[in-house]
Amino acid sequence: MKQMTYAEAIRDGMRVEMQRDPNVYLAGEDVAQFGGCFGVTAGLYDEFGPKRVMNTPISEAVIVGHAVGAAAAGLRPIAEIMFVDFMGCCMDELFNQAAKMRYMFGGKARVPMVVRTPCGAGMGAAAQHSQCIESWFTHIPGVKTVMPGTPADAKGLMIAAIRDDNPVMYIEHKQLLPVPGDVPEGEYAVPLGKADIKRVGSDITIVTWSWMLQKCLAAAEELAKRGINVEIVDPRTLVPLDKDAILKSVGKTGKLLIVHEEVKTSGFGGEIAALVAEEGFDYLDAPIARLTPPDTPIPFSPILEGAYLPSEEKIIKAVEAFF
Amino acid sequence: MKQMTYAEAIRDGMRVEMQRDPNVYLAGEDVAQFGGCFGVTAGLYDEFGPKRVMNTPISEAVIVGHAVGAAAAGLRPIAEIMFVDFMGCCMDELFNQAAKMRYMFGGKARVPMVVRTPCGAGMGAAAQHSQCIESWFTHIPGVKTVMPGTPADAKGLMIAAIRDDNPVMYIEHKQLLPVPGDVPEGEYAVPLGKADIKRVGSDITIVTWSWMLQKCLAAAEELAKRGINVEIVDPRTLVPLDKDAILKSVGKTGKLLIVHEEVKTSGFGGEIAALVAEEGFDYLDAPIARLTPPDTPIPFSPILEGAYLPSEEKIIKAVEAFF
Amino acid sequence: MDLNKEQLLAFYKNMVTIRAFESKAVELFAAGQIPGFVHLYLGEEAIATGVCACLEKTDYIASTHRGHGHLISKGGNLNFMMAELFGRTTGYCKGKGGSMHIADVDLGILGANGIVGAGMPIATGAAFACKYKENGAVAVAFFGDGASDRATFHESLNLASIWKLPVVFVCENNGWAISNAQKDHQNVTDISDRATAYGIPGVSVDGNDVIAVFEAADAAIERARRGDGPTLVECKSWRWRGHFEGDPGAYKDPKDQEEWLAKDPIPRLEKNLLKLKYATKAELDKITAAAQEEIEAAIKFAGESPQPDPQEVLTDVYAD
Amino acid sequence: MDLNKEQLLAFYKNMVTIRAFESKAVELFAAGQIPGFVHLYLGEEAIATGVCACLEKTDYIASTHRGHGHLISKGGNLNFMMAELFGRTTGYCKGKGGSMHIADVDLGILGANGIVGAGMPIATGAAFACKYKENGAVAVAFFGDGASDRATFHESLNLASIWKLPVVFVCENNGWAISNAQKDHQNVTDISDRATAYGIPGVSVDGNDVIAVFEAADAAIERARRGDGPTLVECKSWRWRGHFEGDPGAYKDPKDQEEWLAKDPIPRLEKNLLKLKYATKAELDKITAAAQEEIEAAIKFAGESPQPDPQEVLTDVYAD
Ligand SMILES: Cc1ncc(C[n+]2csc(CCOP(=O)(O)OP(=O)(O)O)c2C)c(N)n1
Ligand SMILES: Cc1ncc(C[n+]2csc(CCOP(=O)(O)OP(=O)(O)O)c2C)c(N)n1
Ligand SMILES: [Mg+2]
Ligand SMILES: [Mg+2]
Repeated sequence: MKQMTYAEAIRDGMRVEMQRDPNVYLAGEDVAQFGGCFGVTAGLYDEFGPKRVMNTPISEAVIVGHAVGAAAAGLRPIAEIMFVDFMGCCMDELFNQAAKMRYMFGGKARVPMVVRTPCGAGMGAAAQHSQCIESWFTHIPGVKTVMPGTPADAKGLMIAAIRDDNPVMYIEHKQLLPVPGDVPEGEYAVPLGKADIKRVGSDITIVTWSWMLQKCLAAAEELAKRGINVEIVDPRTLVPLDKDAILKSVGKTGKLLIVHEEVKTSGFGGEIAALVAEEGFDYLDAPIARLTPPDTPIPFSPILEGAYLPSEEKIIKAVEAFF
Repeated sequence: MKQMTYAEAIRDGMRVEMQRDPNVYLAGEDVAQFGGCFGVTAGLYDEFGPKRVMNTPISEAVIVGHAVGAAAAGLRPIAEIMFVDFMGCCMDELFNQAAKMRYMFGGKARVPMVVRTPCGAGMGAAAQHSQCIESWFTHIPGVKTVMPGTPADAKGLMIAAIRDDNPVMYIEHKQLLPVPGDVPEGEYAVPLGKADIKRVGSDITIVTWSWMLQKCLAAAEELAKRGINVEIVDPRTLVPLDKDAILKSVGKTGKLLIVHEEVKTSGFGGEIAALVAEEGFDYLDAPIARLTPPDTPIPFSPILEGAYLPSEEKIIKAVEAFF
Repeated sequence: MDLNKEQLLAFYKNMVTIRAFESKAVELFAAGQIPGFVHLYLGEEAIATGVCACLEKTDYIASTHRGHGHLISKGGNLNFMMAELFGRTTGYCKGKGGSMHIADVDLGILGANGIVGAGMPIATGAAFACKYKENGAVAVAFFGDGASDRATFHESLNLASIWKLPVVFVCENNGWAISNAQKDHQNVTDISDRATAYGIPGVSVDGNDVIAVFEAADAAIERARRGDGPTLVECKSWRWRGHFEGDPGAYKDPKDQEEWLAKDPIPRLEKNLLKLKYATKAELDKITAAAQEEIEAAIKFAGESPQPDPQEVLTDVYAD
Repeated sequence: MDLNKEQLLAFYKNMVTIRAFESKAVELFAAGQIPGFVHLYLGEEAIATGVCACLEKTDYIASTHRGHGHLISKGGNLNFMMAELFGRTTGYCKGKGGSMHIADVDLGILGANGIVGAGMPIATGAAFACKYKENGAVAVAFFGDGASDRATFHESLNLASIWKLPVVFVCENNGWAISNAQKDHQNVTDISDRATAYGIPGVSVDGNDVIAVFEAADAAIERARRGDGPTLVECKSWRWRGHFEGDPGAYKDPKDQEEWLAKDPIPRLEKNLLKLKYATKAELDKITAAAQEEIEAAIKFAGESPQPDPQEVLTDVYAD
C-alpha cells in the first residue's frame, strides 16, 4: 500500500502498463512535456520519451480515430481527450468505428484502446467543460465504461482497461484528482464488471459512482449518526455492469436511491432503476428515487453550480425522505 | 383529410411551413434536385428554388453547426443528416452549441432549428446505417426530440418542430416512409409534449414509438383475439415527455411493457421505467418489462437482423408473460 | 488606404481598453474574484481592434475562449462583461456563461466559445443568414492557430467557399496551442496557405500592426460585402501570458517572449500617432487613464452587483 | 519506370476480375440476391489495381463503401467476399458486415466503411503502428472526392504530416458525391492541391491509366517507406453506375457518361499489352474468361453456403 492521490494513481496505472507492455502508448493534446491540462501525465514523457508519449494537434476525431487503426494493427493506445465534453467531436470514431469494428468484421478484429478523459463540475468551468455524459457511452455495444471513485480503483481500473482487448472509456473526475488514498503497489488490476460495496448497511441501498461516491460516503456517516444505516454500492464500471451486486443489496435493504452527476433524463440512473424495476421488483418496499442535477446545462456562477450539483445535504434529505 | 404516405406527410409539413414562413430553409446532402437519399425532399427544390433548398458537401459538422449560426441570426433552418447514424460526426454542434447557446447566454438567444434525420433497421443496411440512438438526444437539456410513428403525426410534429424556437431532433423511421395514412390538410400542428393513446385498453400499458408503434398495434389486435386488451401510449415526443399520460395509463392497467428499437442498455425505455418506478410505483402490480434489441451492433444478414429486432411475435410473447 | 486621426485614435482607445481590462483580470483572477478559466488577450489587442473597426453593429462575430478583446472591439459593454466574469446577475449572461461564453446577440456577438473551432460553423451560418436576407451584413470568425487543425476549420471554409458566403475567417496565430508551438502542430508556416484548399484568397499580416490588420480585414470584408465570398486572414502575433491564468507558460523560450514583448502593438501605434502629430503623449496618457477608469468602474459595478438566486439554475433552458 | 510483362498482365487480370465481380453484383442485386446497399467500382478498376500493386501483404489499407475493388486488389478471397455480400456464414464477416464492412485484417484490409471519410484516421493509426513497430510497412487510405470535404480528411492529413507517418492518401475522384458533382461540393479542381495545407506532396493522375496510377502510388509508397512521410495522390476517374445500385444516376449528363465510358481503363491497358506484344488478344480473352469463371465459382460458393444461425446475433460484440 502507498498513499497517493487519484491523479497519481491514474498515472501509476499507466506507468505500470507502459513498463510491462511496449505496445502501450499515450497520445493527446499537451500530454507530453506539459503533463496534461490537469497534470495527470506529468513525468511520463521524461520516463518513456517522445515515441510513447505524444502531443497531438487539436484534432479529437483523429486522436480517437487513429487509435482505432493503431489498435487494429496491434498497439494498445491510450488516447486522451482533454475534457469528456469534447467527445462530441469524436463520437463517430468511438461509436461507429472503435465500438463496431470487431462485430462488423465477424469477430476477426481486436480493438484494445483506452480513451482517457476527465469529467465533472465543481470548478466554475461552465456548460462546455463540466459535463458528465457517461450514459451515452453505456448505450454503445462494444464499448466498456469505467468510472473510478477512489485512488485505488483509479489505478486498478486503469491497468484492467489497458489490458482489456476492447475499447474502454476511462472517465476520471476532475474533483477527485487531488483526493488521496491508499493504493496497492505494482501490478494491481481491478476486474471490469465487479462492483464494490463501499459501505455496508442495512436500511437503504445507494448506487453511485465517481465524485458522487465521495459525497454519498460523507452523507452516510451523518445519516448513521441519525440512525439510518446506508449501504453504498459503487459499480465502478457501468459497462459491464455488476447487476447481481445491485440486486443483492436491494434485496437486503428493500430501498434504492441512485445518485449521479449526469442530468436526470436518460442518465445512467434510469438504466439502474429499470434493471431493478424489472429484475428486483419484489425486493422493493418503496419507490425508487434518483438524486441528480436538474435537466439544464451547467451554469458558470458558483452559486448556480452549487444549486445544480447534488450535495451531502441533498443526499441526506433524499435518504431521509424514505423513512 | 388526405391519404398520403409518412414520407409525403413529412414533405407536406415542410412545404406548409416553407410557404408560410420565408425564413424556413432546407440544407443537407443531396436534398435538392435529387430529392434526398430516400426521396423525402423530392419536389421541394422545384417549388422553392436553390435559395431555400440547398445541397451541402459531406460535412455534417458544418451542416448542423451552420444551422446554429443561421438560427441565432434569425432564420429557421431544417438541416438534414442523411442517417441518424452520422450524428456522431456533428454531436458537438448539437449538444455543446445548439443545445446550450440559449442557456449559456442567459436566455438572450433563440436557436430555432430542426435536424431532420432517418433512423432504424430492417433494410439490411448493417451496423452504421440502421441505428436508433434517440436516448442520446433526450440526455441533452436544450434539445427536443420528436419521433413520429404515423403519417399524421409526421406532418403535425414537423410543423410544430419548425415553429418551435428551440433545437429539435426530428427523427423519422426509414421503414415508415412508405406507410400510408389519413393526414389533415393545411396547417396541422401536433403540440410537442403531448402523448397520443394509439389504442385504448385496460389490461396492460405498452409505451412505444416510431416503427415499433406499428408492430405493437398489430400485436395488440392479435392479443385482443386472445383476450388481452392492450393500451398503447405513443409519447410522440420523448423530450418534452408527457409523463402524465404514461402514469395515467399505468394507473389504469397496473402493468407496463416498454418496446423500443434502441439497444436495451441506456435506451430511452430505461428513463420511462425509472419514471414509473419513481412516480407510479404504487400503480404497478407486476415488474416493468422492456422489449428491445440485444446490446449488439446491428448485423447485416437479414436473418440476424430479424433476430435482432423486436417483432410482432416477440411483443405478443412479452405481453403474455405478464398473464 | 489612409486612416484619419479619429480612426487611429479610436484604435488606440480600443487597444488600451482591452489592455486595461485584461491586466485587471490578471489581478482579479489571482485574488480569487473570478472563478473558472480565464484566457487573456494581452499582446493580441491589435487584431480584434483592426478587424472590428471594419464592422457595423449589424455584422456578426463568433469569438473564442480568448474572447474579451473581440467583445470589447465589437462594442461590448464593459460593466456587463466584468459582471459576467464575476458571475453576477447583471452580467451579459446573468452569470450563467462566464468568460468562456460571454455574448451579446444584439451587437452581433454570437458568443465566446469553450470549444476550440466551434465559432467557425456558427459564423458561417450567420453569414448564410446575411446573404439569405440580403441585408448586406457580414460575419467574422475569430479562431487560433490550433483551431486551424480542427474539423470545423475545413468544413466551414469549404462550405463558405461553395456557397460564396459573406464571411471572413480571422486566424489569430499567437504561436501556441496551449503548450504546443505552431511548428509542432502543423507543417505550414503561413496558415493563410490553407486557403488554397478552398479556392479562396488567403493573406497573412503582422498581427501586432493594427493598421496592417485593418487594411487586410477591410479588403476581405469589403470583398465579402460585394458578394465575392470568404477570405482567410492570418494575423501573426504572440500570447503574452500562459494559456490560461494559472499556467506559467514554462514551455516558452524566454528569448522569444522578450522579442515579442518588445513588439507590443500599443507603443507601436503610439509612436505612429506622435509622428503624425495626431496626439501628444499627454493626450494619449489621458486616453489610457480614462480607459483604466472605465475598467475600475466596471469592477465596481460587478462587485456591487447581486449574486444570482439559486433558483435561476432552472431558467433559460428552452425558449417558449 | 518500366513495368515488365508479368506486372502488366497481373494488372490486367486484376482489373478484369474486379470488372467481372462488379458486373455480376449488378445482376445479383437486381435479382434480389444481395440485400442492403451495394456501391460498385465499375470504371475505377485501374486505381485500386495500380495502388495495391505497390503493397505487400503486411501493408495496410482502409477502404470505403465502394470497396470491392480495393479488397480484390489487396488479395481478398473472392468466395469469402461474395459470401459476405450474400450474408452467409462463410463470408468474411460471417454475414454480419455485408458489402459496406468487408474486411480481412490478416491481409491488412482494415475494412470497407459505411462512414464517408472514416478510413483516413484508421489508416493514419495503422501507419502509426507501422512506424512505432519499425516494421517497414505502410498504410493506404482510399477515399472519394466527397470524402475530401470531411473533418477526417483535414485532421488525418495534418496529423500524418506532423508525425511523418508512412501513409498514402489516395483520393478516388470519380466526379460525384452521390448526386453532387465535384464542382458543386468544393472549389478546387485538383484535390491534390489540398496537400499544400499540410506541407506534404500532392499529385494528380489519370485514374483510368493503371500505369500512371502505379507510378504515382509507387513513388508515394516508397517515400513513405523511406520515412519521408505522407503523400496525397488524386486519381481522376468516373463512377459508371449510379451512386448505389437502384440509383439510375439521372443527374449525370449522358455526354459526360459516354465520354468516360470511352475511357474504359481495361481496353486501354489491353491496347498497350498488344502493342508491347506481351499477349495476344486470345490470351487476354482467356484471362478474362478465367476471371469470369472464378466469379461464377464464388457465386456458387456463396449460394451454397449456410445462412447464419439467429443466435449468432449475440456473438462477437466483445473480445475476451
Ligand atoms: C475541441 C476542443 N479541444 C480542445 C480544447 C482545449 N483547449 C482549449 S484552448 C486550446 C488551445 C487553442 O489554441 P488556439 O486555437 O491556437 O487558440 P489560443 O488559445 O492560442 O488563442 C485547447 C487545446 C477545447 N476547448 N476544445
Ligand atoms: C459521414 C457520412 N456522411 C454521409 C454519408 C452518406 N454517403 C454515403 S457515400 C456518399 C458519397 C461519397 O462520395 P465520395 O466520397 O466521392 O465517394 P464515392 O461514392 O463517389 O465513391 C455519401 C454522402 C455517409 N455514409 N457518411
Ligand atoms: Mg494559438
Ligand atoms: Mg466521388
